Amino acid sequence: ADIKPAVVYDQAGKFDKSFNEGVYNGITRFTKDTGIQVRESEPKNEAQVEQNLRRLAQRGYTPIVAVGFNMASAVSKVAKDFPDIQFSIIDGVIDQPNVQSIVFKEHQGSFLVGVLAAMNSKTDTVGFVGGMDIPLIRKFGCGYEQGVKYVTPNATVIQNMTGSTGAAFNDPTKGSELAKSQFSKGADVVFAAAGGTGIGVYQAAKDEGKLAIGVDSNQNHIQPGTMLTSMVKRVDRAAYKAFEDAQAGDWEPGLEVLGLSEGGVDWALDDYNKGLITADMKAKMEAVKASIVNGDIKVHDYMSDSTCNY
Amino acid sequence: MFETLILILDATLRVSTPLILAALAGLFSERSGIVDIGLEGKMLGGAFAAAAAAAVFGSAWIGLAFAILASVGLALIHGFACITHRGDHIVSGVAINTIVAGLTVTLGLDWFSQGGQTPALTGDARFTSIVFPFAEQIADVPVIGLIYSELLSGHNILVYMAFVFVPATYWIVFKTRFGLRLRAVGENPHAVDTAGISVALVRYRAVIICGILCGIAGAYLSTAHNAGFLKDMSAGKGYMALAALIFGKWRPVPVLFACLLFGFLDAVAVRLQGVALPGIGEVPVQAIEVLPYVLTVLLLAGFIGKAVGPKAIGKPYVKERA
Amino acid sequence: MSNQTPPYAIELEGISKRFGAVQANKDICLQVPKGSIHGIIGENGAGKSTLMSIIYGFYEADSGTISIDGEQVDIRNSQDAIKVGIGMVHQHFMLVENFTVLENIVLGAEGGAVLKHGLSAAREELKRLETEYRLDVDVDAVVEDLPVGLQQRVEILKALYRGAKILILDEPTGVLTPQEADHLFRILKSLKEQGVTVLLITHKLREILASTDNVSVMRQGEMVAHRETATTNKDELAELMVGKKVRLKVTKDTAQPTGTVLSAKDLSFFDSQGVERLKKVSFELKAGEILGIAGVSGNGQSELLNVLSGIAPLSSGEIQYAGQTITASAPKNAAQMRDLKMAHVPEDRHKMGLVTGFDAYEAAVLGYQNSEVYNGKVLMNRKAMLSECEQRMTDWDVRPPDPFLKTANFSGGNQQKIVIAREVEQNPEVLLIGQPTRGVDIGAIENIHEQIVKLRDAGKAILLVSVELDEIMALSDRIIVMFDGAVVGEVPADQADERTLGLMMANAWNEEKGAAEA
Amino acid sequence: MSQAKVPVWVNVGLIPLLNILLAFFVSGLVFLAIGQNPLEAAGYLVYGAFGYDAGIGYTLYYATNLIFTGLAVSIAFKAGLFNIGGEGQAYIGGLGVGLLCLWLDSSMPLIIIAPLAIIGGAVFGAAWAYIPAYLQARRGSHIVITTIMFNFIASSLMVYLMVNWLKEKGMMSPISRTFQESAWLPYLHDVFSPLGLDIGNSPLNLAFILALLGCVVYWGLVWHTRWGYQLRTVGTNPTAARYAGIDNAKVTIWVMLISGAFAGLVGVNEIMGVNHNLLLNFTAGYGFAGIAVALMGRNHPIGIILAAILFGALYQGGAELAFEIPSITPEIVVVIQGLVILFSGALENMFKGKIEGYFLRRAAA
Ligand SMILES: Nc1ncnc2c1ncn2[C@@H]1O[C@H](COP(=O)(O)OP(=O)(O)OP(=O)(O)O)[C@@H](O)[C@H]1O
Ligand SMILES: Nc1ncnc2c1ncn2[C@@H]1O[C@H](COP(=O)(O)OP(=O)(O)OP(=O)(O)O)[C@@H](O)[C@H]1O
Ligand SMILES: [Mg+2]
Ligand SMILES: [Mg+2]
Repeated sequence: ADIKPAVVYDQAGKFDKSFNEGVYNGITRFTKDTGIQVRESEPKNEAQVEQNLRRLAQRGYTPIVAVGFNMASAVSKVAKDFPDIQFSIIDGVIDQPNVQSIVFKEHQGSFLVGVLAAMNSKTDTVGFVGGMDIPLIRKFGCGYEQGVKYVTPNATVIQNMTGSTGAAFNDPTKGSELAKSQFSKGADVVFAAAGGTGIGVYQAAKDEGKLAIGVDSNQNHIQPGTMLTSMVKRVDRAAYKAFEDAQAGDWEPGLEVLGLSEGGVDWALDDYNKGLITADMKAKMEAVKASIVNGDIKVHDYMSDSTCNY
Repeated sequence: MFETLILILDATLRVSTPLILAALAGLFSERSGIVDIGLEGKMLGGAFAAAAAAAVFGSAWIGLAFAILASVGLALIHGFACITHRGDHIVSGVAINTIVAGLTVTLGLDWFSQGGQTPALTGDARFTSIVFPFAEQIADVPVIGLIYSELLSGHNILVYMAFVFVPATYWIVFKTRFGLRLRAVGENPHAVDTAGISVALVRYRAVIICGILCGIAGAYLSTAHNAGFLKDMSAGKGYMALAALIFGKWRPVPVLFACLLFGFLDAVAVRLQGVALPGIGEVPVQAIEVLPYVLTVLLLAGFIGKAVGPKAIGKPYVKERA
Repeated sequence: MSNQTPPYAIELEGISKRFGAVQANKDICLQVPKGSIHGIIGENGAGKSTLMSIIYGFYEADSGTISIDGEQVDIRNSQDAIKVGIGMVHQHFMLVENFTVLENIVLGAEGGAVLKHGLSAAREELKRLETEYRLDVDVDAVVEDLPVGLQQRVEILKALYRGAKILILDEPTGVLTPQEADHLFRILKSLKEQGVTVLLITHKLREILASTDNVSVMRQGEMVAHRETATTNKDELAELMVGKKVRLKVTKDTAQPTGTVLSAKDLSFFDSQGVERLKKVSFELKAGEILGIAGVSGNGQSELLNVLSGIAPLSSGEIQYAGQTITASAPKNAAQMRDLKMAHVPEDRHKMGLVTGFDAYEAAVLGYQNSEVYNGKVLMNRKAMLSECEQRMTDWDVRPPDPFLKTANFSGGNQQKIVIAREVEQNPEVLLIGQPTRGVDIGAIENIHEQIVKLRDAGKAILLVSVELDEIMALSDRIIVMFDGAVVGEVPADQADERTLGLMMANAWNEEKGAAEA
Repeated sequence: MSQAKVPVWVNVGLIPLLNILLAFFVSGLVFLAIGQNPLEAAGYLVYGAFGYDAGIGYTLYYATNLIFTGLAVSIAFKAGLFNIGGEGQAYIGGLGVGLLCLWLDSSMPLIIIAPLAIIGGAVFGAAWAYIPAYLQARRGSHIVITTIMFNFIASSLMVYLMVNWLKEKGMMSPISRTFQESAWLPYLHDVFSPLGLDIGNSPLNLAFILALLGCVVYWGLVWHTRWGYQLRTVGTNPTAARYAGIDNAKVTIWVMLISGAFAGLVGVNEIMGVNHNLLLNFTAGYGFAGIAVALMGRNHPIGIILAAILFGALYQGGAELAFEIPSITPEIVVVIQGLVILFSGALENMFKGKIEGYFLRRAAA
């Protein structure tokens, strides 16, 4: 069927090198595959989020994908006023008959890259650089820590948050300083879950000959040779699927949780990092992945109880 | 312990560099009587121009040249407003900061379609570290080895430039004809005018030097310390540089130390994060983050008390009332 | 104006200059023979400084030409003026206060991009100039530490260092003691002997008569008369300046002082830099008298007024007034002093006495803004303010009598009337009054002096600070002289003469020592 | 003596108008530079801001914030102080509003919460301005620097509080729980609909009326009370103020308290009027924009209202523009704002001299 899809990015904008950009990649692919144009909108403040959602709904766009946890309240308000329009929200949960909530098991993906980090660390010390200090980012950190400890129980995981405002996702300078400080404390692999801040982390790793792990989209290409892998969160796929389902008439409201088994999160292996991954490592990763999928390994979700006790 | 200290100092140098450059920039401007709250914007504009040019031409030096051009251009706008048209210095600075914040992203988006960022820079498009001769060899000599190989060696050229600029600034401001006129024009422009020197010309020159230094600071941000331009990447450094300038009472060497202090706090904060301090426990991220700002306020209030700047600062030079 | 005589040092033709709505100079012509001292007089605002600034290239004239030694020159800025040999000592000194004397002198004539050589060369040259003209001053002293007299020498040296052949002095004696002024005139004479041409602006007719060769008179932007000094006299000059006959004397009866209303004991004041500006000043002020405070400006008179009126805090000592004892630990601020019926006409009406951005009716209540008369419960009582202001404007002949006119747009004399009316009409017990006639023309001076005497005759106490010895001597019943923050002597008015007061103002008995120090 | 005068309309009308036109002209060049048709863009901008009910609502909603911050900047200006801390004061003001709403929403009716929250916002905003004010008045610390620092500190403080204390359990982003409706300031469209008036759905709420009231208070305070008299004296001539027995330090502190209170009221509009929960970054640069509003408004309440509406229109029209032409980002609006500040603030004298000269000459002739 012919659909009029739209997407509303959150305030970080569609080129945040993080999930907004992932969504952007997803819809670009969708447009290429189907020829259907997707209406994009980039509000810059709270009021505009609601305003743009409302305007899109008024003009009959559906489904409307809202990107990011920040949009929850606006989506919930607008969805109430436009019961005939389909809304999909990524990274947020809203219980309404015309809203689809898509969330990810970031802890599982982080666990995976933690395992790989531990296997690559010669010092048994690894680092984690988070962006803004919010539960979502702690969730990454906590999953990562579990993965590391799974391989090397007595390993040290140095965790730092870049800051406490949205700017923390966009401060590569600080990212590079944090990474360098972690290196100086002995870390030799660093996982950055910090949006644009990560660029600085990867750069620092490159400059010091250490390893870094990317996040959200596959960032292996950014510093080939020192990017160990990336923890990919397939928001692109989520957006793509929402539109695809709508086109096929299969779109359904409700909660959609995308974990390892659904292909929602994963680790990235490509030409850029294949030189760093030995066959043993690859095998181990596959095994761990399988164990998580079949439930042999249970990864604790920080957000379930706001602690990292596992 | 010693090694940690060296590493923190090493980081201090890196973090202080843009502050030093910007604060010296401010020193020239403010010594001439022109308040410059637009250091931030000029740095940001410089950072963007540097990264954009470096990305296009593949050369960090060309990037630096463009950074200087852009920043001087902004400085001239400031001069045009404050010197030629006797505008309010702070308002002009705020305007420049606002324009640059929007324009860098707008142009970046139009030119590179990466959400206002420039492409990541690699190779010659970045300033890379300079390793001093024999740094490797003597790295293991106790104390000196570490200082030489870690602290002194291994920075990029702009860092060394910043530190060379401090004595250079001192010499220019206090030992040259231009410096004499610069100081005079910030204290009593009428005296300068009646001595047959054009007040506007001296101030324009000061503002241009300010632009050059801010441009270098900006280039450092995007092509040396980082590898590309990001929205709002100056992140308040211009304001911190201004605070350092006031601490240092508009004198090059004390200003240097103020910048180093801020840099040091930043470097320590990075390392203090998540560390449980004896007796205090783990300090919240926000508390550490806020430290330089609180300290600035405390120092301003207690330590240096009333900072008395150049006497004619911020006052437009009016010869004839219309 | 033919050119048969040897060329003039300066010849001006048709100089006009307008500032916004003010025509400061109008079609001015002037010829100054080489090697002469030429005086220029005129009321405040007549346009003298403007004219000199045009010659010096500080302002550009709207029209007209300037010739130096018979050759027309194009002076667009001070640099050009310096090049053709013009030097100027401005009414308000043009010195960088935190620079040394040497730095100030070489500014603009540094002799090279690097200071070092220029400075040492300048040091040599200055030594020569100092001895040649008896202009000694410590070249390494910081200017703000120097007394005004020496600062002025620095200005003169600055001009000479640049090789000035024509020297313009704009009211040079306003800040000098009579003795210092005498010294200045000796210097000018010796300059003249060296062939230097001097243009001298002053308000003091006495100085004109004593030291100039020719004199020109300006009035309201125009050059109204030229005289050979030898052929004219005080009365003629005064009349030329004002445009009508003037009386130069105050008429008053002898004072009938009664009890002491205010007594000051050992008042000391340290400024924010920690400099002692008042040194143990003591005096008594009686009802029904005018106590004059004489002194060169900058010797503590301003601080004394500030301390008495509560604007500045006492550092030590005590003031007895209206049954209150005011000390450093029990201070009273300006509002409280006003409540005790002490009124104050400040020395500088622009800086202190008025808010030039306010409408006249608002400026007319400054200091009394909290008074019940002008206030309702919440809002100010504009009607009362307006009607009172209108009344006063008629009573005091303020022109124009428009309460809504911005204070800035009144002329200096009318601004002063607004201030004095405000303070006097509060019917104070004590009136502190500083420089009551500074910047006021001769006609208005008369009126203000009458008012002050009237207040005295009504039994009020008046403390008068003025740098004009003539004014002090004409009005005061008793005269105190201040020097360097201290009271150096007291003279009854009838025994005061210019010479004694002048010597006291210069702290003459210490002059030898002081000179040695400098 | 007759005085040639420049007609009032030249100073308050013609010159600001020319400055704005110039700012827009240069903005047009920026549009051209990025390959957009400036006229088309202007069309969207104007339509978005004024073309339909809800658009106007949004414009006025933004204007509400800008009136508050404009008044804040302006009143400090009147006392010769440059309050760059409006951003932080608004932030903390919002915190005050939010805390009161969170505390009282289940136990009190709107009629009680609303005044308390308004006071709360004002008091919190004022408190945040107090420290820089105190330091300026008593220790001589430069208020521009300290208020800038306090913006940074406010933002860290808010994050700390939101993340550690105020965040709703289970919520991903640091936002508090949504208030109950008893703590919602009514939307104007809800107020008007019983009267049969449909003014379109927009976030415009009663805080707008509060802002207008603020302007009246400002006007009365500054020009018609002795307090305002003292404040203006301090602002135009501090020496005269000391002469008049006015305690400069006290006035400095008071005026900054009021300035902070005005800024704090942004919180009423944002937190109580629109978001209905406490969140981060709701100040979104209004504090800085207030500088431009105050300047353009010539530090007069009427001017501030007009300037705030102009800037509100830029925000709203700009959003519309960015929505309709996706290749235009909202950042371009920031550029336009900056240009307006430049031309009508920093370069306000560019034409002034020439134009005034022209009228003076005409009047003199
Ligand atoms: N820079 C200026 N801008 C505007 N108007 C000025 C300026 N300087 C002087 N004026 C005006 O020009 C007129 C002449 O002033 P000028 O200073 O030349 O007078 P003056 O004769 O030197 O007076 P005084 O005896 O007080 O020094 C006055 O009305 C004054 O207000
Ligand atoms: N700073 C100023 N701003 C605006 N107008 C001014 C200013 N100074 C002077 N004027 C105007 O210029 C005119 C001349 O002023 P000036 O002070 O020179 O008067 P004056 O001739 O000296 O009168 P008086 O003898 O009363 O002092 C005044 O009427 C006043 O309106
Ligand atoms: Mg004069
Ligand atoms: Mg006058």
